[in-house]
Amino acid sequence: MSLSPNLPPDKQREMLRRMLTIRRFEERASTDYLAGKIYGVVHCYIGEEAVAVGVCSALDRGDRIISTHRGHGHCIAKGADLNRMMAELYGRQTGYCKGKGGSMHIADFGIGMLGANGIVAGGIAIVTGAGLAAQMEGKGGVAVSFFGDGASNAGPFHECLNIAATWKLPMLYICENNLYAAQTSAASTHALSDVAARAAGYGIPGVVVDGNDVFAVRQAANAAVDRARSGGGPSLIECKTYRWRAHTERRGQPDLREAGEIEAWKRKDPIALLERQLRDQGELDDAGLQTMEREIMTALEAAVAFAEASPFPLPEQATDDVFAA
Amino acid sequence: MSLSPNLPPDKQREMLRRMLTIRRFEERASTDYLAGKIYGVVHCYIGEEAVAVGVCSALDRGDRIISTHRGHGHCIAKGADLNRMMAELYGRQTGYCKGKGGSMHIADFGIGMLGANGIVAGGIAIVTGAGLAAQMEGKGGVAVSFFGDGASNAGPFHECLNIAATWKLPMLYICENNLYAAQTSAASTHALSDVAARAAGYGIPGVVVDGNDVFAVRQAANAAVDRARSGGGPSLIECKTYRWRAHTERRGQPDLREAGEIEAWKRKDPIALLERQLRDQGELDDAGLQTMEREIMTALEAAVAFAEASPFPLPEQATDDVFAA
Amino acid sequence: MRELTYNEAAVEAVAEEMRHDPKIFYMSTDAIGPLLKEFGAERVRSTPITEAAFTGIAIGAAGCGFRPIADWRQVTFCFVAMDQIVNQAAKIHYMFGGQVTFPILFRAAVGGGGLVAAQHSQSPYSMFMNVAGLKMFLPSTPYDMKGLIKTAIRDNNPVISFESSRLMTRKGPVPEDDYTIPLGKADIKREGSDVTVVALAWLVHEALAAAEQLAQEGISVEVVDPRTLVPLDQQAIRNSVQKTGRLVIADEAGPTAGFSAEVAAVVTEDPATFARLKAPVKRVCALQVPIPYSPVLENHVFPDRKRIVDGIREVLQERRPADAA
Amino acid sequence: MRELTYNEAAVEAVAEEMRHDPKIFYMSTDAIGPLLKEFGAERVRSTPITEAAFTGIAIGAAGCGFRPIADWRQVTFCFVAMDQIVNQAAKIHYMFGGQVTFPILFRAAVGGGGLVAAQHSQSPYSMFMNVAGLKMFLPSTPYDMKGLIKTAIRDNNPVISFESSRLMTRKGPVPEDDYTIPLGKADIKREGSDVTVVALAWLVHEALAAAEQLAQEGISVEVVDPRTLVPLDQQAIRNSVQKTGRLVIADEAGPTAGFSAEVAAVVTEDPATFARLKAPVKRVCALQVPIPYSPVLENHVFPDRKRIVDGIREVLQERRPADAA
Ligand SMILES: Cc1ncc(C[n+]2csc(CCOP(=O)(O)OP(=O)(O)O)c2C)c(N)n1
Ligand SMILES: Cc1ncc(C[n+]2csc(CCOP(=O)(O)OP(=O)(O)O)c2C)c(N)n1
Ligand SMILES: [Mg+2]
Ligand SMILES: [Mg+2]
Repeated sequence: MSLSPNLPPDKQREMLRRMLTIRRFEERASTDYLAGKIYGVVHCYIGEEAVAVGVCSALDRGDRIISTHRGHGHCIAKGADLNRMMAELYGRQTGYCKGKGGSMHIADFGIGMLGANGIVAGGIAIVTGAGLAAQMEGKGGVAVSFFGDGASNAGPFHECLNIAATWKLPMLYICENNLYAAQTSAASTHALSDVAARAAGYGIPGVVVDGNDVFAVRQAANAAVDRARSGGGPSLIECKTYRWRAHTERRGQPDLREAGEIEAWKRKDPIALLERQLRDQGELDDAGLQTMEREIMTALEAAVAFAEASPFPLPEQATDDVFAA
Repeated sequence: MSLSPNLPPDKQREMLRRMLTIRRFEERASTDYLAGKIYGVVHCYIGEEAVAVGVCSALDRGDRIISTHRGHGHCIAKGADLNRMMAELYGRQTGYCKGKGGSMHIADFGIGMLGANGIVAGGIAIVTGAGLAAQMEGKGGVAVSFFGDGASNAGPFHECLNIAATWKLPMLYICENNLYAAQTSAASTHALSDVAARAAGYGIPGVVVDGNDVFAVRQAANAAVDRARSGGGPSLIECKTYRWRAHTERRGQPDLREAGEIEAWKRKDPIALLERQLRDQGELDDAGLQTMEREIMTALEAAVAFAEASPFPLPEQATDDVFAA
Repeated sequence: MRELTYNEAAVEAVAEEMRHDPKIFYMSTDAIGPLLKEFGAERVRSTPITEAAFTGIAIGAAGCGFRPIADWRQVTFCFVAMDQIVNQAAKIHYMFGGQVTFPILFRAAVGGGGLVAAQHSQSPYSMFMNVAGLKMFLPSTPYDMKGLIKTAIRDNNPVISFESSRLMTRKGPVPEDDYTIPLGKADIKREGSDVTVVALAWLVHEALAAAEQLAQEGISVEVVDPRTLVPLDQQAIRNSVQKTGRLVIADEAGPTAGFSAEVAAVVTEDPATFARLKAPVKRVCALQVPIPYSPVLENHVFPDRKRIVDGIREVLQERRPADAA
Repeated sequence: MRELTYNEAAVEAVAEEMRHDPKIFYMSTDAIGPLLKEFGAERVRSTPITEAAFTGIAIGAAGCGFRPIADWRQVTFCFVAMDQIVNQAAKIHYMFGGQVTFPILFRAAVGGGGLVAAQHSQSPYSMFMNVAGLKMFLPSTPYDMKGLIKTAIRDNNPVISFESSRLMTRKGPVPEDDYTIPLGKADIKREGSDVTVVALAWLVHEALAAAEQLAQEGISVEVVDPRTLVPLDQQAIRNSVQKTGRLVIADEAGPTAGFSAEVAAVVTEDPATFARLKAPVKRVCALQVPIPYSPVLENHVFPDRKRIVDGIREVLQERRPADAA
């Protein structure tokens, strides 16, 4: 695992807390989904927590990110409110989207989270617009596009990397290469195994990092953020990682991946990795971890309680918000 | 200029003839357009003749190509009939498209010319389908996508290069980098000046050639064709060239390019270059050239006469061909 | 008779046609399990997530003699391919003067009911109806599905199979023998004399339920299922309205410029039908909003048997005044 | 009053708004000369040929507080951006529960008349009307153009300015002072009592010519120009038809699921209007074909004053029979 030079222990523990929060949040979301309290479709990020948390730890509050259909991790990493997230999953009025969006569309513009997006590669151009906005605002902000290995084959990836490189936009393009797009392996859809190799075509840095090593991710993100803030333009960072669960939480959904492969990646658990490092450094002990777990579970229970206590939208509210005033 | 090893003089002269035919055809098309006999919009290829002819000289009749909005050159290089081309420009029943297409949509599937296309980058995926067809047919055919520097920034370029590389399709992607997309310079829209650099992201060969040197183009195309026919997959060839005329023949259309730049490129005239080489090799003399010019002009006059003598479509034919039987 | 689900009927139709015609191959982002198993990865292709590219590839392969099937899955995913659909597939046969045919089957799931929100729930078929050069259908039963898909695969044009998400797992009788249903032929799903309900897909079943309920009050409802959207069986609709004098159109899409508007126009522009129309036309459609996530909201947006009953009562109350002239 | 062309009126409106609001910036594939000159390359951007990307960039920048204008030029070019338009721009405000606004002006030239064939001639506005969440208009005069564009730029939603290719150079009076025209308000371009013609753009002028001609025969034609397509001024249309009892709809688009179908439905589903409708509704539209190149064919496809006159005569002949009940 990468070292974490100059990173205060508090900050390191906060990273662990966020990663654990993502995991516990989604474990609960999955349970509640299967119990019929959450609807539609839920895509879990479990196993990939180090990517969102590592990148977002390098950002300021005013920086902006966009997510994918697999959005809970990015929301939590950027500091979203668990209550309003859970309420959205529960389809309630108090949810981030007033119950209109659900899991695939949670957004919090107040913290610079420009939304999960149900269309593969659908957010890449939008957040590139946030990068252009940051450049025009001239306050040193950056914008971050999270997207999958699957999305990296789609047109917008190419169009936007070229534009960002040409216009020197303060952008980070973070490819979460979890080796699969739904049931289809990246090996069967990518000419090369490294998406990062494509950066060369636009004259921008393209690096591959261990996406389960939160400090490695953070370090790569820090370098890219520095570059972006100082006018150097965009970077492409490919984080090799893996999702532990099936593509979606649908009951009976087959998972065509090999059990051995899944197990091998579980042994590279990004959370266990960070935990171990913090313990080795003497910055975390059993008691500290238990407290953290307890606090997270308390917050999560509170979020569920908030969601359950919140009213459903009124039917007539279906016609609100089609147009802004 | 590149040498032309093992290329019989007849074949070399035939290449010159095709290049000259393209130029004379378009000079006439431009004149007739300004005289109101040809309608809509006409994009001339003059100055870029070596690209279409160099590439097509490396192909067999059964190989397939697709073109852009600037399509006359590719048609003639692949062996299209001047009469039916001119009749199409004249909007006549006897035209390649029965008068339904015009300059931007000339196609001749019989000779493997899958059409000019009015949408920038619109043909790249279609001809990649022809590449897949060739692969499935298993007869060693190849397919060629011609497209501009402007098109190389569009999504389909990326999507198709990756698919072709992954599926090892027998494809040539020929970027005609004439430094401009309409009024906009490639320098202002491309992060790097070489489109060929993007090939590395897909693990395929990407080469830059002098697009005004027909033998250099041919040589690069030959290598790519060999590779494609033997199952090696696609190649990207970037031909640096220049269009002499404005983006379209529209009267009063401004040309924002510097006069000096245009003049410098005219001095690199691909036809003059080839002429000189053939003369130097003793394979062409004044008489031979005059004969060639005369034959071309005769064929062209015949094409115009054919077009003028051909009937316009009947109004009711506007409703034919919406659906095939 | 043996029963199949709506989805199974579609897959069976495809498989039967693939057995007979080696020119048929299938593309989608995740290969369809049973087809992959029977026909292998060459004929049943998992594509990268590039709906634009593989739609174009289908067009090109079709133009070279193949009969591709391109499955977009959710209809919302095909908007990234809209240029290839609207500018290429729909126009290419016409604008090339009918030189070659482009036999392609496109498949797309439409509608709501899954609580998957706006980016995964839409019924935009009228957007495609507006484009000249595309045929399309939307079956309401497994029987119609199989017969229409088989016809579409044998058709020499691009044909879109819109398929109702709500009906995917609904069962119905499907003969084992080879049968086809012609495009452009409506099916009277129930005969009646007081009012015509023209309904699509899931709403055919809701209309039948409404008819059953109203029958108990002595109201006789005719349910017309157009099945094909282009070409639309205008005559069957007009005949029914001429008989009943009253028209309700039930559609899971929003009304604006929708299928329902077209049916209203088809009926009211026809003098013979207009002459017999006793009451205003009534559209029973989804609300004109993006589809929201929360069940309370989604339910409120979509029409159902109750709203059809209300619509029928409304047109039964309205009486045409004596000629105002 | 001073006269401007339709196109000049649009550019003037944009320039005036840009002077007042520094948050407005402009993107198109070739920068608009006069705007570039006045506002510089940072606010008036030449983009790579990436309508999908720069549409998305507009959305993202809008969500971050800017007011972008994205000019697609020909409407056919925007189909490559259709995902960003339909799945993102139209839905994003709603599906995020109205968190922030997305003020964007899109511009697109529509229609035929230029003999530029199917890929450069289309009037697909009804495809966009069908999508909930987009406002749009289509002016018929320079005066309306300027007033509507200014309103649209100040609107907090995505608004599409459809602009008639045929009218670009047509002149008309345009006040120099700052005025706006509200979205959703039709304009009665000529009052009359025997028949209502609802017409769009160029066909407003054709309808006025038809009205003039018929006036000499004592036939009084009312010409209603909706101007805005969404929201549509249904009341103005219904009021006019209630007065005249007869309706012709003139549109340069094909009829199927078109604007004309929507108007027919709006009129015939309204009991008060239906009660006064004396004759079948008549759609005078383009033929339902891709637009052909040859002048003979193109002319035949489009409606004009003569066909409007014929349509008016037709609905004047038809008389509503006494109530058939
Ligand atoms: C344009 C489009 N095509 C297809 C889909 C269906 N789909 C949803 S997620 C997904 C796989 C995405 O893979 P990747 O980008 O690697 O992200 P991951 O799920 O692995 O995080 C697919 C095909 C979609 N949402 N959008
Ligand atoms: C999708 C799309 N956007 C814009 C246009 C308008 N357009 C036609 S040609 C052209 C420039 C194309 O440049 P390039 O690809 O370099 O080809 P060249 O004209 O230089 O041969 C543009 C912008 C179009 N036809 N299609
Ligand atoms: Mg993935
Ligand atoms: Mg160019």
